[in-house]
Amino acid sequence: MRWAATALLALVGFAAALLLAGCALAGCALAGCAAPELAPIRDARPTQLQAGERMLVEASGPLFTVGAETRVTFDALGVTLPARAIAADRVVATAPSGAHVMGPSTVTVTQGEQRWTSDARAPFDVELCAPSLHRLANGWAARWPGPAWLWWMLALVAAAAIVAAPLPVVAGLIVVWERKISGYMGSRIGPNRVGPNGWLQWLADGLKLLMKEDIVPAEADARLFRAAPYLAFLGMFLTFIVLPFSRYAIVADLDVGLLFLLSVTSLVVVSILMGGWSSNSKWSLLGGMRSAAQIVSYELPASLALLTIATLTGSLSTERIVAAQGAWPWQWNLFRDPFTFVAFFIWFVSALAEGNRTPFDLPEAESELVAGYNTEYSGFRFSLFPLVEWVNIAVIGAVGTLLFLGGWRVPFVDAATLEGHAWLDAVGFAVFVAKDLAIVFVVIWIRWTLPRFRVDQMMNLCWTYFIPFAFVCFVGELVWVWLVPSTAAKLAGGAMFAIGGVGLSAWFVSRVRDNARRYQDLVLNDALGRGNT
Amino acid sequence: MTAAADEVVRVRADEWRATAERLRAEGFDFLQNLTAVDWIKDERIELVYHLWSYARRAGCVVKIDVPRAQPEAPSVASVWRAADWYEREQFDLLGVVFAGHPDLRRILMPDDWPGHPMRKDYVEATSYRGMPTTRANTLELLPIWDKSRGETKPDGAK
Amino acid sequence: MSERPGYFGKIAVAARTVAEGMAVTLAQYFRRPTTVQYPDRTRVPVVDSLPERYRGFLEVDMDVCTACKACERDCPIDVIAIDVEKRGDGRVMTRFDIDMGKCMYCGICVESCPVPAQAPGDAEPTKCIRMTREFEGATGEFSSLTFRFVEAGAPAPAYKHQKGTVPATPERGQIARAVRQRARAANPTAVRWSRVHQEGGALAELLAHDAVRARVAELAPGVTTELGPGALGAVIAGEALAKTDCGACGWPTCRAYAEAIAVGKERALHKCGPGGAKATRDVHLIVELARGATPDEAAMRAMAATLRRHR
Amino acid sequence: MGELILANETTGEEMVLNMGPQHPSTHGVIRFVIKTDGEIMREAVPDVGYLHRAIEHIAEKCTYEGFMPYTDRVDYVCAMPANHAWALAVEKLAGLEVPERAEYLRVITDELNRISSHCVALGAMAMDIGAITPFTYILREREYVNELLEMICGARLTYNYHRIGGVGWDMPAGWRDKVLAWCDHFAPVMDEFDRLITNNALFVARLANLAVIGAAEAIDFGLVGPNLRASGVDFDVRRDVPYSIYPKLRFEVPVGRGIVGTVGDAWDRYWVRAQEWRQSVAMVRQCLEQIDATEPEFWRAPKKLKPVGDAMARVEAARGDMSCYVVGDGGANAYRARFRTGSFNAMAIIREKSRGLMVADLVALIASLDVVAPEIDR
Repeated sequence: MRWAATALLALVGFAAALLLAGCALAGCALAGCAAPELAPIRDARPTQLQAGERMLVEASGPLFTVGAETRVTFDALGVTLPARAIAADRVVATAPSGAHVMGPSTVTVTQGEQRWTSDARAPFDVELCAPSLHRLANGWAARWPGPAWLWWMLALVAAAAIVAAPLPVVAGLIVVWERKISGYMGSRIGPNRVGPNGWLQWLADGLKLLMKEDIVPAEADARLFRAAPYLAFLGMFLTFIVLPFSRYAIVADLDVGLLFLLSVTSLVVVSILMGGWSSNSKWSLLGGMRSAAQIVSYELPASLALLTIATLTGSLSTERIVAAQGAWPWQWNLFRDPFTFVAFFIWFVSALAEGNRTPFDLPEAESELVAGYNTEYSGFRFSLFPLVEWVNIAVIGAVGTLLFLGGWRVPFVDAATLEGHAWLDAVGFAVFVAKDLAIVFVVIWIRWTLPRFRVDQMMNLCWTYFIPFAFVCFVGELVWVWLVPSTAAKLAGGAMFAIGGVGLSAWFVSRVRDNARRYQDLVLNDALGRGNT
Repeated sequence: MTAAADEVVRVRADEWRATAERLRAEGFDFLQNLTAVDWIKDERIELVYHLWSYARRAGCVVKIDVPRAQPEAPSVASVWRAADWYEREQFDLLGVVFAGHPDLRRILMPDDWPGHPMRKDYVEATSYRGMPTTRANTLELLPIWDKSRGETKPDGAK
Repeated sequence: MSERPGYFGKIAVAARTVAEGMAVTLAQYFRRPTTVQYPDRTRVPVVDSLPERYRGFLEVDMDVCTACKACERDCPIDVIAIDVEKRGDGRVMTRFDIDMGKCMYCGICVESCPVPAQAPGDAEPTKCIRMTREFEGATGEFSSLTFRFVEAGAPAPAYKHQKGTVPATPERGQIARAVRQRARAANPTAVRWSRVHQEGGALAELLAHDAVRARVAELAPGVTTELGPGALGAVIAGEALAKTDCGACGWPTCRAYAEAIAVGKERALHKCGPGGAKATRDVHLIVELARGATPDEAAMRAMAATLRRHR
Repeated sequence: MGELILANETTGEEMVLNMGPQHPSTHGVIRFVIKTDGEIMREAVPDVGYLHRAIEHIAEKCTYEGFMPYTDRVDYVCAMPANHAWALAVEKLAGLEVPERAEYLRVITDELNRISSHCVALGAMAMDIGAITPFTYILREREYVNELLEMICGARLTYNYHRIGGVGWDMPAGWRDKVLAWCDHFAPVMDEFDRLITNNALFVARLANLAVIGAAEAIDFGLVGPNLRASGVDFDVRRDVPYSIYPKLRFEVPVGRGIVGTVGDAWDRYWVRAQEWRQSVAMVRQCLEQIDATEPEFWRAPKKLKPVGDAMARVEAARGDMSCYVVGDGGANAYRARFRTGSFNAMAIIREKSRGLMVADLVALIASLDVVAPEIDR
């Protein structure tokens, strides 16, 4: 009973922490909402101006009259630039000669005798993150003393906390789900004792690993050894910034979303290599080397597949990619045209390779390298590596959903109705999570079916099969977007959905039913009762 | 029930290598088994080679006697590759030295194990490198514990 | 598949076989799992679900045992020990032990037993010594796996078996369960263990301060710092050890062990098996007193050492 | 092995890896000293003897009947043929006759045990290549076989069922129908296993053309059983050196054909076993049909066994020709007993075949040869 008591205590503690964080943030958000109305000039970018460059000044409302003669002056520097109002709330100023450097000064726009200035305490030299967070930080900066950047930092940390808090829980739930799926696929049951039907097993494992001794091998390179897991966690955590879970639930809609995504996942490679090398064991070294070769070489086909989608949508921002897709399956990128259909499979398999998932789990191949790079780890430091791996599966699901399966788009709901009814956003979030979990199920399902590649076969597959096909898809996509008119594209989308989607899955369901029909269950000694009696 | 008793060939130790090559040429390409039997009473170790020919589906048994004090026989590892490990095992267990063997080392026992275990006059050491190789037999210890616990009978039963 | 697939052929084969494999695993996903949730969620206790010929723990029905020692003779690894004595006109078994920890459950003893027996609820007749369906015997101490079918004080008379009759015996498993319970309770270490945890147990009583002080008072006059190793050895052997010369400590006799302690060759002072906690405590007391420690100091150190060794 | 490592002292690029004796995929307590250059192995030197229990030495201490339980421990994955070998050898030595019904029961239990041994072999091979689910499927099927054998002789692994002169027990009531029901159940499972793993492209890619062993080389190294037949040698002790009632049964002997790679590669060794257990199921069915015609006597126990002379009996176990050479000098104990097992020679060839392979291939090679530690060290 002692053990169950500690688990209960930990659960209550965790829930309380979450609740506390939630209340604190809700309090701040409420305080933030009552911020004073915004300064007329909202934003002026870019901040450093060279000769001939143009600067965009945005107002917080439709203030300017197009065509009127306008001038933009930097009050602190005393410089005035001729400008042109291109829209009711936008003015473009051009720097005639010499390099103008804009420091932290306010900007005033004068048209005729009207003058509008920007708010001194709201530095807008960087487009921070989602507008709601942006306004929240502004509100704090306006109401309380202290430099504006401090409140920006606080807002960022709060956003990070919101995103990081559920990560261990998400990873834990996926671990338990995987163990249950692998159970039923291996004619076993999987965890069913801790918590309701086994769903609290992750908490028990987490606690156990917390209590286990954290050993650093004697001749290990101690600093690298200790730093490796945290680097991997950082790499995995950063990817959550650009993932659009729903219309509003996105931390920062970076214009270079996909690029950021790809570059951040390579941090995991560095950490695995550090872990493998610093454990000072030959087996770990082999594991580390294998994973470096694997992830680096599969980065290429993965990024090419992403580029195919980027060319289709015309932008790298995850927000726009989701916006460009419709809600119905035939409007998804997956069935948009044959090239994206192939690109999906290339991306999916490369993502498996980058996540060290079977059939590419060479770095921690049980039968050869015992546990590969994380053989020497134990205790809490060890628990970070599996946590990163299972969060990575969730990220694979999320990226797959937003790129190929139409992200959070809900049928019958377009952008306008979404503005009006905010609760529809939650439905979008649910749709996103459902598609994400579908991909996660496939990832887990593959692990419990396929054997493992050998190192040279894995490399050969990448360089002779995946990269050529990825290039073909990329170039094909360029030609497709350039040549095929939009009506024909829609028809192709429908056809692709019919053949690829419905046709393939119908064949597959018939194979599954055939397997189920042939197997005759046998019971020799049913006195004990099988399965979940 | 089984095939006709295979014909037994007795060979002297020094001419064994030539006989082996002749038998190999005749078609006995499979060295099925090599056993060394320690006849301690008449001071000899008998090497029994079982050969088999896949082509003729027939077997042949070769028996060689070597003196027990200093057992020495020519190695046939060059004729049949299977003999390599067989001879190492018989060397390990009965101390039969096979001249010309590529790598005559112990195969089953640890390298520095004293004596050859399958010899009839082998006495097992009670410990190896300080580790006891025998375990107290509970059946013998129990009477002693009964006597010594005589006075503190369990649950007070005097 | 006889011809080798080309570049695109390989892709097609790979896709098809991977899909086939995944179809199999998904089909299995919806079937009933075969796990039996032993030990707590089974419909019937596992022992009842085992087939009749299951070879679990041995049991001997002492009422029909003719003390012919056939089983002891035929057992390949001699795990059966029977002591027979003559009592008046008949023969009596004072000891019938089977070391189930060493037994390999081969059933040769059952085949060699001459006395047939019919247990209720069994389709096939069995013997006086037979295997039951009991198998749960996990214990902390190896010696508690020795089943003792003859009680300490009640020797069993040998049964006279008339040829051709099949005596009745109780249901298979009852005797085994009872004997296993007794074995767990009565084995030396279980006694030590239960003692330490029971109020007023022997070990606890041994280590109670006043008992130690009384013992120190007994030993103190005989033990002085001027004692030579020989004399000290004699005191240790005489006062502390169990004097059984059983060799459990690795020394041939108690005197040799005591001499070795006195001379300092033997560092470990707790190796007297039969003596147990009492011997360890007394040896420590004598050695500490011989080194000139005050009675209280010697008592404390001896208690600490004994507690550490016999926890 | 100490001086061996010193001899392999690394100079520059190569490193010495110590795989075993406690390693997930060495199928028991075996150790390999691997000299590798990164992934490619120069050589993998096996070091055996960790599981040596001196079974042949014990045979000299036990009576002929008392030694039978020890033969289970020679190869605990496939114990019945070992019982059979010892029973046959002593019967041949002492010239005993065995009732026909006992021979049928022996063959039925041998073939059932061969199927459960192949279950372990094929399942472990799939798991060493990385597919974990086939192993759990096949262990579920093996559980049925264990239950059947438990009903007839009371034990699941170390059966001690055969006796000198017959078998320990006759079939319990209703056992025959349960075995037939199991045979009907097992047929589709074998096909499902082929669909799941045998023809899987990754599995084939990992095993095709891996460690190809030619026919002459296999014979020279003394390989037997499935390893030998995979190299194209059409030899099976049950058919070519007939014993027991195998002449009365109709069965084919699968021989490697190099379907996906060349003849004698690792996939062929897998494929031969995957065909062999189909033949075993067919044989069990034939035996169960023919056994009713025999009279109910199943054991003619010899009175006092004090044979003189020597005898060799060959039995086709799951890992090939397990033969037992026993010498009797008139005493109640065997004067000398020698068990020749398949894994011993299979392990000898690994050093030769491992040159130039990758570490992952060594694991696949060991699994394909179906080497089991107790058989090597005895």
